[in-house]
Amino acid sequence: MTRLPHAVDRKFVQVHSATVRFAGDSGDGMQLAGNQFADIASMVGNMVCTLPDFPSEIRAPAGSLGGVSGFQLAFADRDVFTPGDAPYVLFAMNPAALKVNLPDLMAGGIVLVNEDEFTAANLEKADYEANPLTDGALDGYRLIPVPMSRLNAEAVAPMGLSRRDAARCKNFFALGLALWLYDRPLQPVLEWLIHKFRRNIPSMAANAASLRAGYHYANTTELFRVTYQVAPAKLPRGRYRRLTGNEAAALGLVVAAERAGRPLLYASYPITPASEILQELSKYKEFDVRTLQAEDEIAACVAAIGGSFAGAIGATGTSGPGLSLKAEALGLAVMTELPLVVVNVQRAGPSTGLPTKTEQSDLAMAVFGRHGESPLPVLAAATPADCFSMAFEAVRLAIRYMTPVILLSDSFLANGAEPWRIAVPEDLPDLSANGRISPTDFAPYRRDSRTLARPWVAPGTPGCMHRIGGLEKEHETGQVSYEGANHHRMTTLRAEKIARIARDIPPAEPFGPPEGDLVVVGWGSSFGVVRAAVEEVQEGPAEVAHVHLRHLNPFPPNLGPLLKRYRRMLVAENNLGQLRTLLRDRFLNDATGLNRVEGRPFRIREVVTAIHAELER
Amino acid sequence: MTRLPHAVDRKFVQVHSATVRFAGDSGDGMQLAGNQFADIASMVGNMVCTLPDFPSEIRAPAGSLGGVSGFQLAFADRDVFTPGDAPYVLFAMNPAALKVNLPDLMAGGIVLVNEDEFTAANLEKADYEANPLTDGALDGYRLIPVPMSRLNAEAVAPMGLSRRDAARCKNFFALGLALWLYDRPLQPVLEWLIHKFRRNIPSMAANAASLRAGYHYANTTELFRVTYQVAPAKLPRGRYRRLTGNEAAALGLVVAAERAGRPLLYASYPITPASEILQELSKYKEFDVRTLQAEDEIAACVAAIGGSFAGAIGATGTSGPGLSLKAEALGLAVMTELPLVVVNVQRAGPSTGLPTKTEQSDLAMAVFGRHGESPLPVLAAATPADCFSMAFEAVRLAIRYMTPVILLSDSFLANGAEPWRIAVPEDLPDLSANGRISPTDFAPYRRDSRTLARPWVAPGTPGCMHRIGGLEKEHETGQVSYEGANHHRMTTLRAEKIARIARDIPPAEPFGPPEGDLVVVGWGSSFGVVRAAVEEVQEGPAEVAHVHLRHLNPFPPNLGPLLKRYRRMLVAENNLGQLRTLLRDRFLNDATGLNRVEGRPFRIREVVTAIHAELER
Amino acid sequence: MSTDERLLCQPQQAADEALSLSKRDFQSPQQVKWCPGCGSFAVLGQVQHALAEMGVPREKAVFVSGIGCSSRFPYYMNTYGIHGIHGRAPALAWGVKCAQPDLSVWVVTGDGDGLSIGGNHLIHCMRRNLDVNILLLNNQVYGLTKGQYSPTSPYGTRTKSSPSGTIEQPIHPVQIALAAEATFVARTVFSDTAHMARILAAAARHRGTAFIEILQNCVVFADGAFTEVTDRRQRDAHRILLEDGEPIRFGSDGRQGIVLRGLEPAVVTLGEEGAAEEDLLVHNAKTPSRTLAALLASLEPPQFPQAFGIFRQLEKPTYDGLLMQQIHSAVEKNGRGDLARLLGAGTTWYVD
Amino acid sequence: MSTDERLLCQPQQAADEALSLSKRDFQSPQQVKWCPGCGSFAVLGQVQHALAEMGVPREKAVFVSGIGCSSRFPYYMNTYGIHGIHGRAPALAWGVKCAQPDLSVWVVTGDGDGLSIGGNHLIHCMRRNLDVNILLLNNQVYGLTKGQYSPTSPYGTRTKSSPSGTIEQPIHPVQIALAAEATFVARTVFSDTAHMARILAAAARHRGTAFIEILQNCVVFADGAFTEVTDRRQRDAHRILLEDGEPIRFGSDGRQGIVLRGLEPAVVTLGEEGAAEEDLLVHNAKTPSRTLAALLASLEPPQFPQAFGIFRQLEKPTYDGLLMQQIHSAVEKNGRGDLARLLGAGTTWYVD
Ligand SMILES: Cc1ncc(C[n+]2csc(CCOP(=O)(O)OP(=O)(O)O)c2C)c(N)n1
Ligand SMILES: Cc1ncc(C[n+]2csc(CCOP(=O)(O)OP(=O)(O)O)c2C)c(N)n1
Ligand code: SF4
Ligand code: SF4
Ligand SMILES: [Mg+2]
Ligand SMILES: [Mg+2]
Repeated sequence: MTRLPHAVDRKFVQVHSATVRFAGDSGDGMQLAGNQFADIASMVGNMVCTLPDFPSEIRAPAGSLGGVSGFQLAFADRDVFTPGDAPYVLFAMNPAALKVNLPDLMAGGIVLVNEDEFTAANLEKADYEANPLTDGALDGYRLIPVPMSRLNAEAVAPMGLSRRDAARCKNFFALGLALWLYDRPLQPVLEWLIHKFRRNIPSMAANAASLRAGYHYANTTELFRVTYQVAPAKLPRGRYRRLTGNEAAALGLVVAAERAGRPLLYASYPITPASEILQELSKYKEFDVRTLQAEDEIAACVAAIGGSFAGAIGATGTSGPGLSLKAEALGLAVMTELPLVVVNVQRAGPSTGLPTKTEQSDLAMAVFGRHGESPLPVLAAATPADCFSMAFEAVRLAIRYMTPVILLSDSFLANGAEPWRIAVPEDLPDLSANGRISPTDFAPYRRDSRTLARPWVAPGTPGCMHRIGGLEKEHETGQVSYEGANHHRMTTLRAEKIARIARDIPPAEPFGPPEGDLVVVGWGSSFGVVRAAVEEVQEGPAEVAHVHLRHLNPFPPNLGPLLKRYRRMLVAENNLGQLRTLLRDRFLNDATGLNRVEGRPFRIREVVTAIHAELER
Repeated sequence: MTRLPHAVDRKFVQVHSATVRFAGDSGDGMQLAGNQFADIASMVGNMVCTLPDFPSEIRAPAGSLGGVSGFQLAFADRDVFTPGDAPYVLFAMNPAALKVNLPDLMAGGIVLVNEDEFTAANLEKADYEANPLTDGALDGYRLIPVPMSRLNAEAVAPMGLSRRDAARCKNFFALGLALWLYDRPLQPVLEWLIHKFRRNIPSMAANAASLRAGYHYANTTELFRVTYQVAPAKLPRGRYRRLTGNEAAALGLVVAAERAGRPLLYASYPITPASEILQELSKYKEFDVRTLQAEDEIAACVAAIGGSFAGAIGATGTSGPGLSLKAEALGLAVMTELPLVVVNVQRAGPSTGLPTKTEQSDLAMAVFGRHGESPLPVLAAATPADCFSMAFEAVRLAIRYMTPVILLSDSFLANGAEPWRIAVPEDLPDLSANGRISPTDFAPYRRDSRTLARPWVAPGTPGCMHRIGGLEKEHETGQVSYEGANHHRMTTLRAEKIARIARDIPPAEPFGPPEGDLVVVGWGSSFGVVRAAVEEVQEGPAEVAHVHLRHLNPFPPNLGPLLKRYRRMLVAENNLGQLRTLLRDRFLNDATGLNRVEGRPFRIREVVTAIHAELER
Repeated sequence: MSTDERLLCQPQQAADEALSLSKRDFQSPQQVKWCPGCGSFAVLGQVQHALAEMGVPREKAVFVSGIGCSSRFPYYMNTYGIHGIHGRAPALAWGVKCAQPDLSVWVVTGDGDGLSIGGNHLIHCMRRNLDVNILLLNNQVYGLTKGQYSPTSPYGTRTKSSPSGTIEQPIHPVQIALAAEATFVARTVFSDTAHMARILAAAARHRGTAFIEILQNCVVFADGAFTEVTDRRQRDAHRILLEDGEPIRFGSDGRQGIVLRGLEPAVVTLGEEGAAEEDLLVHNAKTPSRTLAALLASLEPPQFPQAFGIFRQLEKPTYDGLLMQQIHSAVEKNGRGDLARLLGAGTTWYVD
Repeated sequence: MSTDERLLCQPQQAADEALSLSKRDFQSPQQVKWCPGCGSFAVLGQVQHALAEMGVPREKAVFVSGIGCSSRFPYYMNTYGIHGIHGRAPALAWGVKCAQPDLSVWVVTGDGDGLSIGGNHLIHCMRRNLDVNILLLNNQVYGLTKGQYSPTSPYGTRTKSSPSGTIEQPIHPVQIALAAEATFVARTVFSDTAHMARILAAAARHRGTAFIEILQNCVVFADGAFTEVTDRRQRDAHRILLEDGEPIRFGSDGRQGIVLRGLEPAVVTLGEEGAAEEDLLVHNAKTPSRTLAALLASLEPPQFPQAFGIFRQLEKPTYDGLLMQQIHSAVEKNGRGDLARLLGAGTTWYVD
């Protein structure tokens, strides 16, 4: 459809991967531009990993440092697991965006700025004393100033939009530049625009015009000396889409409920960065998904428990402060032995902390954070798309073992996205097993001899009326019991039930040598970075493996012996050593911690450095 | 005053210690009788340890098994640390009391029953098919049936009380029997009656008459073949009183606040077994103690934080379910770095559990139970009277380190009592140090270089206006900061501040050999039992020591090296291994757990057996 | 197969629909452990009676509670039951009802459970008009924790935790329910079982949240709190029995009544000072405005008698009804959800 | 040395009492981070103005909040401040006020913070009549979490979390405050700063809980929610400005008013259908009964204009006042506590 003449001397350079960051004011549409770029890179077959970075203010004053919004993505011709340590290309739509993002740019990287925005007023808002485009502040980078505002305005003039609406198209101008730079097609974006703005033709046309103008401008002005090409990655064949972690978690819950043949009842209280799960699920009414926006996290958790008692798949989602609030209700779910899934999307704590920043510091709370002996399984997703599988797994374990399950995600996974090979529902396990029992055999705490789960019998079932609750119950009969020996027995049974889950989960698998100098252990969203770092180190002489854990309580049964096969152990996590505590307690293995809490994922460099330091000890 | 003729052939037997249990219907006044006996034993110089056992129902039907109330005490001529494994003497005021308590009685022990209550109706209420007094069920014990109801009625007849009131005196009849049996004076009880019933002369006279009648009856009927004598223990000189753990905790808080020169603001929501702390403190208005009965535990904790912010000693008290609810608020106290004391009186969990039974299962929650990295000191009292010292210590640490502190007590300590050498307030440390700063130096997060505590400056102070809260704050200035490096720094500083407390607490001291075969480690209320068991084992050949921990986070600084000096380690606790987890993580010491959750303290026998088993491994 | 059937295990036993049940059938095997003489026994009996009377199948009834003496209620009902955590019963019931909207769901709570720790959930339940029946057993004290004051304890009450008397204005359960727009609001008292039976039956028939404050005597910690309205010799003078559409009268001979002076109520004696029956305020439980109901609820001793009966009874859509309606409309509009379509939505591409 | 002095560090700087302060003095160095155009700016300005106006020393003022856009308020005040956790501001303020009763304590909360998660604390604070001022910034949405519905969102509102429209009746902040017996209850709107200033001043002078609902426009997620009462062209027809002792009138020419038909309000136009000024309902904020206040609060569009101003203003003893009174009486009666006596109480004995 869109044929642009190639500038004569276009030079192509083949690279394995590339990292780009789009940055601008919150109103500049950087998330959209970044997502479009990511979609296209995905479609042409690259592996893509993204990391949005929102300001914590809803809408900080235009042009202010607090209002800068960023979107970084890495795409590659093979597995990429991280959005990249440092971007090679930075789009900075105004001075504030430049100020905030420049420190991250790779030395010698490309800075594309919208020079029109570098006015005295904007420079002042960004606390620049002099114009960085001219005062040498960008020496050491490749600066490409483009009058984007003006060019965009010219391109969209024919559509007769208001000045404000016209100006809002300039993210597509930037996108056009980016697509040219990486030799990506315009076509899919144009199609997307046609669909998205089917009810607003002027906007559709304006955005398309701006996109083309950017592409064309790059082409004709020979803005870039070279065009980079990233070949398609070798992915398993199949149909793909990109998913954020929150979307994936929502889908995982829906699919699991359907596979269990029960309605999903998701009760939640909004909180960053978990709210999107509630928002996504509230759209799936035709799947009989019942979303309850509760008055607080306690009500949400308790309502989900009520839903489970009545036979639905009860689930709730939250972030740190909400997990703290749910502690007592989780104890109730432990005692009543009802299935429940809690998706906890971690953010930087303690307390309100840094609500829009990522962290992995709720692991200890998930494992230990209830009064009394109240064990429950804890899972963690490794990548955005893995939130789908782990949400499904959480439901599976919850039903099979009649237990609350905590699934840990985090703000990096929740907002980041990656390509996902679309699951085939029928290929997923059938979860409709528990709850099929005859009233003659029924006793509320008569356990399955293998799983130790009690039967799940919902109200409405004739002849099985029973009462449960937070008081200790007699073994089998479920009558209230204050008897000491029974309490000890029930406490031990509850613990044993959770411990037995270890038999029902995949063993831990080392990536790399099966024994050697060092094993790097990680969990959750650090997966990508640690894997990349270990891969890098594996090119050297040291025998280094990576063990990534998705089941944190109980651990995979082979974990202890596995870890002992390496001379040293490094545990990398974005907290002060919570997994390390669990591992030391469990296996009495000494371990060094790599621990940073800076509101962002590790950089590959940090992990590589720590590995080398550990190898040299 | 009261001179009774001694029966001619009274035989005295000297014993080192004795264990007696009074058991009857909730309405029978067994707690009162037991407490009086304990007071008297204390006054004559014995060490005394008590354990009340209430029914979980408020007032179960008279004569029912659920309505049995018991009170056990041990008294000795040397340190006793436990209420005794098994009573040697059991007072059973009705069939239900016999049924419930007989299994605990020592073989060959004495059973004193009120035979008047062994009616057909009462036997049925107690699920007895035949009368145990006559069907041989008590073979192997020494049964002493006494028509207590009748004798009591006769004794109190002259005072003309109603039948119901008259019958309620019979606990004093039983007490009279007990006093004779152990050769204890009546005088203090009579004095107590005179004071207590100064406004109700008939009741005073009736109780006194019943008491004398019991004593006299034992004397004249030669009911017992012998009288047991327990010589006074060697206690440090001074004035003594008996304190329950909850009374002691309340007093500790008041004294600490006074020593800090600040009002105590205690906000709490009633919950068994912590309510008495609130109730005690609500009486101390002339000490400027401000008790707030909150609408829930969250409000209580948050109000205490508000009180601390405004310069008072903010404290709250609760039990397991309430501790779970306070998790989020505790995170706020960690982040705002305000002093706060949480007294958590543990009970059997999880969830509502067995609310009137004891357990030690909130340790993990206390240490780890908040989202994010939110470290705080955790203390545990060892005995009822130790609750005084540890409450004081909690306030000391809270102020000095500007941190919330959790003090763990439990239902056994809370309701149990022991003699306490009355503290001299002036001998206790002056806590008025922090908060004295000049506004010119002031910055809300400018830390003391030694303790790392920030200054405590309350509203009302001119020139120091500042704002704090749950969002991360910039080092020193206390401005809101979303900056990653600052967050890492502050997170590390908060952790380091708590870790440094180790320098400020007494080292762990082994009881027994400084190195050897086995160290038994315990914490909290297991102190007495474990100490007694270790003492017993120490009479044998094995080198066994006892290390008892009152500071659980951080540990005393010498703990690691100390524990390594023993070949093996046994950790005894009424949970499934929570301290064991902390120790293994911290010191990578293998350790066996002795873990029972039966709603009661360990028995000495259980611990001795476990020690032997461990020694034989 | 309807959703609800999916949730059940294979019933081998006939559903109760087929049976005719008596009060006894609703008694669970668990021994009732309230203190002898506790006011809760009467409530338990009347509830068992009401369910039997109305032919509610036992397997379709769910009792949900928090923590407190009163909250032990579910254990004593031979129905489904869940004894939750303190204060959260309305939220538990919310989940139960939304999972299976055709259950008959009963929340039993106390003045501490429902109005202290649980006040917020109660309010939100009522404003949502969830179709459940809420029985708030108000004994003006925390019974289970042995006698501290509660949010309904009268100002100045001396208890274990208020040795110098409370310094808080008590909360008015009925006023709170009205402010939260509950669609059925009533008050009854443990001692008048006939009255209680009528109110329970009306609540059970009501669609939407039915809130009933039940004055309940705690013989141990607040004995006699309601003597004025329970004692046969005094009660006629101290209580109004509300009847929809009837003038507000009270007194043993029914000669006293309430009139309105502007917006202020006043007590009159019929025949005295010219007061006639036509002047009396007439009860209307069905009017959408809350003014009358709130005014009646504000009548309090010593100045006024206390009102019992149904203050307000309105038909409004229920939360569970609307929830299922949105689901059904979605299914009607888009068809029953198709997982493959859901998973394959948005921008997708093939890799081969 | 009084208790309060004990709590302070040595002031080297003069207390503000000595100074005359301006609004500027109440501005903190922290940059205000609300969205441009957010309705909260007006509130902040008026509060700073009010404190300066009344000469409140900065060190004596404490701002306490929960979580939400509105709850960032304390950071912007150059006073003491504590930004707590979500929904718990009233409980925080309770502790602050009971530790130092002579502080001027302000709670700032939102419709989510104060009425969703925090509804219960709010109610209990009001019924206790704690002497604090509560500003509830109602924008009918969760702003900080980016636009889900809140408990005050109108029925049917479509938001991110209610794509098919909400199915819950909104809660009425003023009705809840009245039911909880708050002693000062008012409503104002961000756009009318003069009105807000008067209400703030009255609240600050009030002893006891002063509850003010402030309608506040969220330009991002619920823009225009209050246009009827903020737009200069429409507002006169849609709002009543309550004045104690004055008849209830509205309309640009003040010719419309409210009369009472039985217990139901009705709109009349003076001079039409015989309606005269004397027939109009007259506002009385000082009457102990809540009926009038609740009736005025129930006036709602589209049928009625909405009422602004002070609904209720009563003098009652405050919680903090009573608490300190009990302490002072105890000291008067028993003398200032003597630790040695306290510790040595009960049965004691000597060991030597
Ligand atoms: C989270 C939590 N806090 C406190 C308690 C202790 N507690 C149990 S029942 C109760 C009050 C019950 O009062 P109410 O609801 O009036 O019931 P009643 O016993 O009077 O019937 C309290 C505070 C608890 N079980 N859980
Ligand atoms: C315990 C907890 N739950 C949820 C959140 C997320 N959260 C922050 S603000 C907010 C709602 C705020 O609404 P409102 O009080 O109306 O404030 P606004 O932003 O509209 O001014 C929520 C749900 C949180 N911070 N803490
Ligand atoms: S304590 Fe009171 S409320 Fe509880 S069971 Fe006994 S009488 Fe009933
Ligand atoms: S999101 Fe709304 S309430 Fe929040 S600052 Fe922006 S305009 Fe104000
Ligand atoms: Mg009660
Ligand atoms: Mg809001």
